[in-house]
Amino acid sequence: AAPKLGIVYDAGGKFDKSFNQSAFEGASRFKKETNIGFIEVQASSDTQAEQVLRGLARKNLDLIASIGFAQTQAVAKVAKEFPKVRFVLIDGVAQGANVNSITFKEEEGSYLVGVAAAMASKTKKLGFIGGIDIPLIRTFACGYAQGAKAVDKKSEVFQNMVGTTAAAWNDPAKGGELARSQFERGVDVVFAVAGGSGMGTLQTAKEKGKLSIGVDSNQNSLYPGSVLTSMVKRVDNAVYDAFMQVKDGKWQAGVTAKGLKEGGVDWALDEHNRKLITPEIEKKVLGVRKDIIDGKTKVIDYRVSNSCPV
Amino acid sequence: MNNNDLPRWATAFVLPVLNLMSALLVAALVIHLLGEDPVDSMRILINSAIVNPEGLSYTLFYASTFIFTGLSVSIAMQAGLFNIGSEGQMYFGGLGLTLAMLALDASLPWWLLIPCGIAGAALFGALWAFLPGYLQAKRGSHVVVTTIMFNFICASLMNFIIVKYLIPPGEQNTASRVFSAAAEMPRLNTWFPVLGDTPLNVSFLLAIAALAVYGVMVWRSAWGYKLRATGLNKHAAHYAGVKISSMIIIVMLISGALAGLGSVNSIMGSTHYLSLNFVGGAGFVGIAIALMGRQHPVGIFLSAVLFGALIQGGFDLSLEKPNIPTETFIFIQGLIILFCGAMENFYAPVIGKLLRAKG
Amino acid sequence: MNFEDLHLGSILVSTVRNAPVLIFAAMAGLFAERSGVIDIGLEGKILASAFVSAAVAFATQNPWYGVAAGVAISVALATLQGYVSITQKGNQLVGGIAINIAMSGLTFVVAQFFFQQGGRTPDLGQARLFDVVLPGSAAVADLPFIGWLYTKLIGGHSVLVYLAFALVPLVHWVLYHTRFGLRLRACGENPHAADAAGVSVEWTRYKAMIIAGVLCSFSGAYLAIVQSGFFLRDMSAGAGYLALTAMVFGNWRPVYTFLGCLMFGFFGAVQIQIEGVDLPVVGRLPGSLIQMVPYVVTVIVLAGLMAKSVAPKAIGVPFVKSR
Amino acid sequence: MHPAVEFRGISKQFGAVKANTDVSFAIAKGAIHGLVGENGAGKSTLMSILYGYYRADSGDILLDGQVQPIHSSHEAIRLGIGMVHQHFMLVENMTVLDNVMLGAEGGFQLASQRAGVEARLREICARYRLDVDPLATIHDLSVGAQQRVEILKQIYRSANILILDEPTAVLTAQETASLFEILRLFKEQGKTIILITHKLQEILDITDTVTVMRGGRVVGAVETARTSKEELANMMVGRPIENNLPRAPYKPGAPVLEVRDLELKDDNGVTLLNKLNFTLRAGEIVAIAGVSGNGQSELMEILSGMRLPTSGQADFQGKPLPYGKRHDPDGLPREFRELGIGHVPEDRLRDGVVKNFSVMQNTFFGYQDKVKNRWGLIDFKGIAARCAGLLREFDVRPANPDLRIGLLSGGNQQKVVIAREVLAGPKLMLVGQPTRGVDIGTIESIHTQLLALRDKGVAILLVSVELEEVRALADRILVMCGGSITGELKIEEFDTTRIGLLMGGMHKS
Ligand SMILES: Nc1ncnc2c1ncn2[C@@H]1O[C@H](COP(=O)(O)OP(=O)(O)OP(=O)(O)O)[C@@H](O)[C@H]1O
Ligand SMILES: Nc1ncnc2c1ncn2[C@@H]1O[C@H](COP(=O)(O)OP(=O)(O)OP(=O)(O)O)[C@@H](O)[C@H]1O
Ligand SMILES: [Mg+2]
Ligand SMILES: [Mg+2]
Repeated sequence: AAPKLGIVYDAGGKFDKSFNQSAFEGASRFKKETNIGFIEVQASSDTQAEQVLRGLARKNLDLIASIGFAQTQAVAKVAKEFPKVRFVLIDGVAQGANVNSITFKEEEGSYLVGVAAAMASKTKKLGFIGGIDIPLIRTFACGYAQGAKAVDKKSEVFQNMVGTTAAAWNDPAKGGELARSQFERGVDVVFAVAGGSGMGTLQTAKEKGKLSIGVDSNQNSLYPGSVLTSMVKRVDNAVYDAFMQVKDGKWQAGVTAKGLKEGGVDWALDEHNRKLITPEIEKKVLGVRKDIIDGKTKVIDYRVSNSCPV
Repeated sequence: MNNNDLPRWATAFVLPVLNLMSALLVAALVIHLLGEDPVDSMRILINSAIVNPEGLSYTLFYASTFIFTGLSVSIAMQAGLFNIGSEGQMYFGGLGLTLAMLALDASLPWWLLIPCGIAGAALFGALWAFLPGYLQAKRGSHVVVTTIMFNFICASLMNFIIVKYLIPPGEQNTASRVFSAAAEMPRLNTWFPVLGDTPLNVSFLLAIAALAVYGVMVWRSAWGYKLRATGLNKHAAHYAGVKISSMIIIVMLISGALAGLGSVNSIMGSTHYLSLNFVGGAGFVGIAIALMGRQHPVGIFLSAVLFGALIQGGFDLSLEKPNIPTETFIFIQGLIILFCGAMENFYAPVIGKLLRAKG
Repeated sequence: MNFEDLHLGSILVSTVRNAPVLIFAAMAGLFAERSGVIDIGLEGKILASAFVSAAVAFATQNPWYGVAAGVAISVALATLQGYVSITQKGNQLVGGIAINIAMSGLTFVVAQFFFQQGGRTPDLGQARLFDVVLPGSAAVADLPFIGWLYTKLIGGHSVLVYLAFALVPLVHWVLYHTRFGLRLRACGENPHAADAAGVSVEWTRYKAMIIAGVLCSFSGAYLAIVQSGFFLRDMSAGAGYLALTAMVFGNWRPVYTFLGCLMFGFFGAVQIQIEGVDLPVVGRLPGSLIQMVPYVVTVIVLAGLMAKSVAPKAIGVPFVKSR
Repeated sequence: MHPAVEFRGISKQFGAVKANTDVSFAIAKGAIHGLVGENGAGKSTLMSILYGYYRADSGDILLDGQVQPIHSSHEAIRLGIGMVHQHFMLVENMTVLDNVMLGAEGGFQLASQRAGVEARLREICARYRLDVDPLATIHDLSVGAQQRVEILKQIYRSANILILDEPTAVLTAQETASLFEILRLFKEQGKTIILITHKLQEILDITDTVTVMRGGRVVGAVETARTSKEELANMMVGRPIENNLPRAPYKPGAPVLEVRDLELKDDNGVTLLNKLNFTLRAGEIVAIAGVSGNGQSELMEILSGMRLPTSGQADFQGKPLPYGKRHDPDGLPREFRELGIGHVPEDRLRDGVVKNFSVMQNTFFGYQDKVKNRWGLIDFKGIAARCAGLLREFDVRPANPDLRIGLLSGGNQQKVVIAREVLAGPKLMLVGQPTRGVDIGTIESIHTQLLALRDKGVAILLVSVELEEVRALADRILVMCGGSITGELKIEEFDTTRIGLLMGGMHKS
């Protein structure tokens, strides 16, 4: 029989222009290919996450995908109560024999786009715009800066955060304003990791004739000719794979960290940014990519010691 | 037209029910336009928020927090102060509670630990309200402005504290560690298993007690009398010997403490850890609840339950009816506030006419 | 030393660019509140007009239709608020808050219904309002200071920015030097006196609400079709409340209110600039703490410098003919 | 010739209260017409109907023989009706000029008109000898001046029918006299004037005809020349009014209050009270006479603890009042009250009561900490029992303890305040303007209460601008002018002219 599947988004909701949306896309791809549907819910608070996980678990679902680190504790708790139900947790690590925790090596993907940015930049001044100042966002920033400095030690990275409340993910005006301010300080490539606010950043870059870098999904097509590349984080693949594995009976619990090697993160090169990526840049980025995959280049994860080397 | 002309039963029951119906009617229209069956939707909504014991239990769980934030806004309003800062005060109260837990949860038994958490929440909530209160009393700085500012400041500060100090090493989640089991507020389902596996806990009883204390203090005590006099006529209050500036500071401290207590339900009663943005707008909902409930204990209780029911029912409904996004219920909340809170007398002329025609 | 290095230039330009959202909304609030109606519903009106402006601009591919539609929805909401506060004599705070909450939900639901992009409207592309290039910009662009002043600070903004700045003297004039303004202020201070002088309090307040609706809509339009180029759920991000703060801060007077708006804009820009910079004495402040700069400054200014703010006396009280 | 105004069968009901019942009478053109009656008789209601503020349930108003449906003040103004309300209808934070222009602006643009209007106002002021600065802000003006602004407004609008609702309640004798001068000027110009007042002497002084109302009905209409105070009083109250109330012989006891070098300066350093010295003994009423705004209010505020003096001291029963080293008077009134100082404030609506509290809740206002039961809560049972007696004893009408006090007439609100302060058993009683706006029947009962208090040995300090009242109550009189005491008289020496001179600041002892 077809497996019963569920997906629980966190407070950002499935249209957050970020990992929730990516998860939704992965699940949708699965549905399209297999014709197997899934239940989807948004949990707006941590309490609700527990409530909805338990509610779904009671329906004896085969797999519940929990999106976002905010559900970590809820997954850990409910997974213990329902050992027969399988859980996949995105972006967080929860213990349990029936839990597969998937994290991403955001630093690796960010490193790549940092390399690309530093090479594309004429001023060697790069911008980074994050949503809220939290370790996850810092990880992006840190990887990005490492990549940039690897290309040119003197390159500078300007960092700004949009805000400190949930509104920070939905404030494109501020996202755009931060970009403008960075441009005025000489920045010519900006990496936006700020959900909906990042849309304002990309838009402003386009308007000001500067380069931007998208995040999570491939945002190259939003402003072709202006989006240098995107740091894709394949939450969609993670969800898709998990659903597929359950369908095929190959699902396994555990903790997976998906980096470049595992196809969890990557940079995006397609027809929309083909013209921006010179052969030089492409060669360099691909080289670095290979080095990271081979373990020759180590990218430091901000979260390990809560500090960034550069 | 004045609703004083209507008998009490009409203003207390008929009008609110008509207003609620109107709001739901508009809501039904929107649900219909979204392509779902309004009648069926309402049935699901009511069933999962009120009828089903587990749903009701969740409704009351959400209501418990709202009662505290509603009380927080209400008590300040009694003194003529519009405290928009309950959001930040509850957030900061959560910090107080968490610090107490992190320090003590390994060493104290539950019956000492829980009071410590409650005290920490109240203390920090009050602390966060102190400065706006002080500035209003001594410097005349408008409390509306300062409390809005303090909400923003609190968000930044908490962001900083949580990220920098409270996240356990190696964790992704922007939250403190989980407290020990001793720090869990006893759940009501231990005594009433019918409530199911829900977080409804002793905080609900505390909320009810707070409502009662609030009612007695405001309307029966000399302090409440002075409080209301201050809110209604500052000149007269001064004449009557009220120390206006200490009254303002004290009432803001109480208001902040009440808001802080809202975090007890959310944290000790449910998640058992402090996370970023855990307040999630409960402080702002408190404003709506205080206004809709007319700063009256019964009114606050009913409004809080109504909002709790909307969250719980709406959540279940969006699960069953995928075409209805959760945001629809935010819209419906707005409608209910509009009809029941602001246009309370909309039907008074009609009812008045009907009554007169009859008798 | 190069002027641009100071970053002050960048801060000033950013201030000018950010202030209009607040200025429009604060001036809207000023009209409503000087007439005696508390307008805590600015946020909802901004959001609604931002959505409608963006949606209509996209559908018609003409930003001006978008602006017009934004005006229409905002005026409709203001009228509803007026009906609740003036005719129904309901609680004005409740009415405003209801509108804020309802619009936060409704704009998402409708945007999602029509565009299926998660509560976002499609990108406006060419249907945005673009920046005005002042005549002669090219000629002076390279001059030191003057070039910056003319092309960046004064020039190079959207029409709505100029409208916002022009609005301040206009509002001042209307409020203090016209018949309507006199009546408006009288209704906000002592509606009984206005009524006894033969002024229709209700009608004056309705007019004030309608003007508030119009002005507020520009705030939303500016957000959506100038600054962002699309609508996004909850994109007003508290601008309505900040505008209200600026107004209280400015003692319900147009010029001071305007200064309050500039102050928010200015310290917002300062905050952007000092993020990640090593400051004297304190060193490098963490980003999350820097976010509080504008708010801390406001509290300090309010507590330290300002005299007591005096609200219009009759504010929030429905006009009922009896004592 | 048609009468200027004619009421035909006007009735108006508020809820269950019949404010006006079948009121009919006419007022001739060019006449000054008096309208008298007890508090709550329906005078203001009737005038509000004429001015379009309320609409009558039935009946017609005829102006110049024409039935005129007056739906709004706007329309009344258009028909040439002007009204000076009992409570001033002025916007406090605006200038006189703007207040006059409000509703009578010449066009959309004001800036260009202001100069012209200002010139006209100056001209009017000169002609009618009104002392008003058009550019002054209202809240800086004394009550008398605000009253003149109201008059100015009506002259500017050239009202033909002028309604004055208790205009003299807050005026001094001189101010009243000059108001009457203006009214006579109006009359000469053929304007019709309706004057409501509780002071029967004024009716006799200035009106041509009088209508008396009681319980919403017209109970009498007479020509002024053919009537007397006694007859009018009798018609109003339904019984004769006693003018000379009985009092025990003057036997002052020990000093209760000794004021020494009391001084008050405002924030700008302007002297408001100038080294006051006086003594008040048990069992005497000392009245402070003077034009309002000469420091009486400030003195009362200081003695009741609502305000701190700049220097000097006041001894109460031999001990200095605790002004101490305070920075603000927060909470001080309570300490004073506990010492035994009662205070009937001048502005009862601002200070004396909370309008939204019930009558009963206002009966212990200021004494809230003394009415606790053993649980520490307010003892509502005991209060209710006490309240019923109080309402009866002080004849508060309606004697409904649960009514919002704001709904009571001013006179009845005043009775509640006086009852509250009297029953607290003070040793010193500060009384400010106790009968402002109160009808003659009520005045009689308030005066009786105050005298009884004196006879019980309480020291009473009375501030009143009514010389009649001063004469009726005082044992000794202090006259204040410009913050100084300009003279002292015994009651036997009472002499209106001399007091008038002292009030004007002429030292002549
Ligand atoms: N707005 C109102 N609502 C309800 N009842 C009212 C209202 N105004 C007046 N009344 C009633 O009408 C009666 C007449 O009141 P009105 O103000 O006309 O008296 P008045 O003769 O002017 O008294 P006073 O001498 O105190 O000014 C009052 O007894 C009162 O009960
Ligand atoms: N809103 C109201 N509802 C009911 N009765 C009212 C209302 N307003 C006034 N009244 C009544 O009108 C009468 C006169 O009221 P008014 O305010 O004119 O008092 P007043 O005696 O003239 O007091 P003062 O002149 O000192 O203000 C009172 O009997 C009072 O009960
Ligand atoms: Mg009257
Ligand atoms: Mg009166």
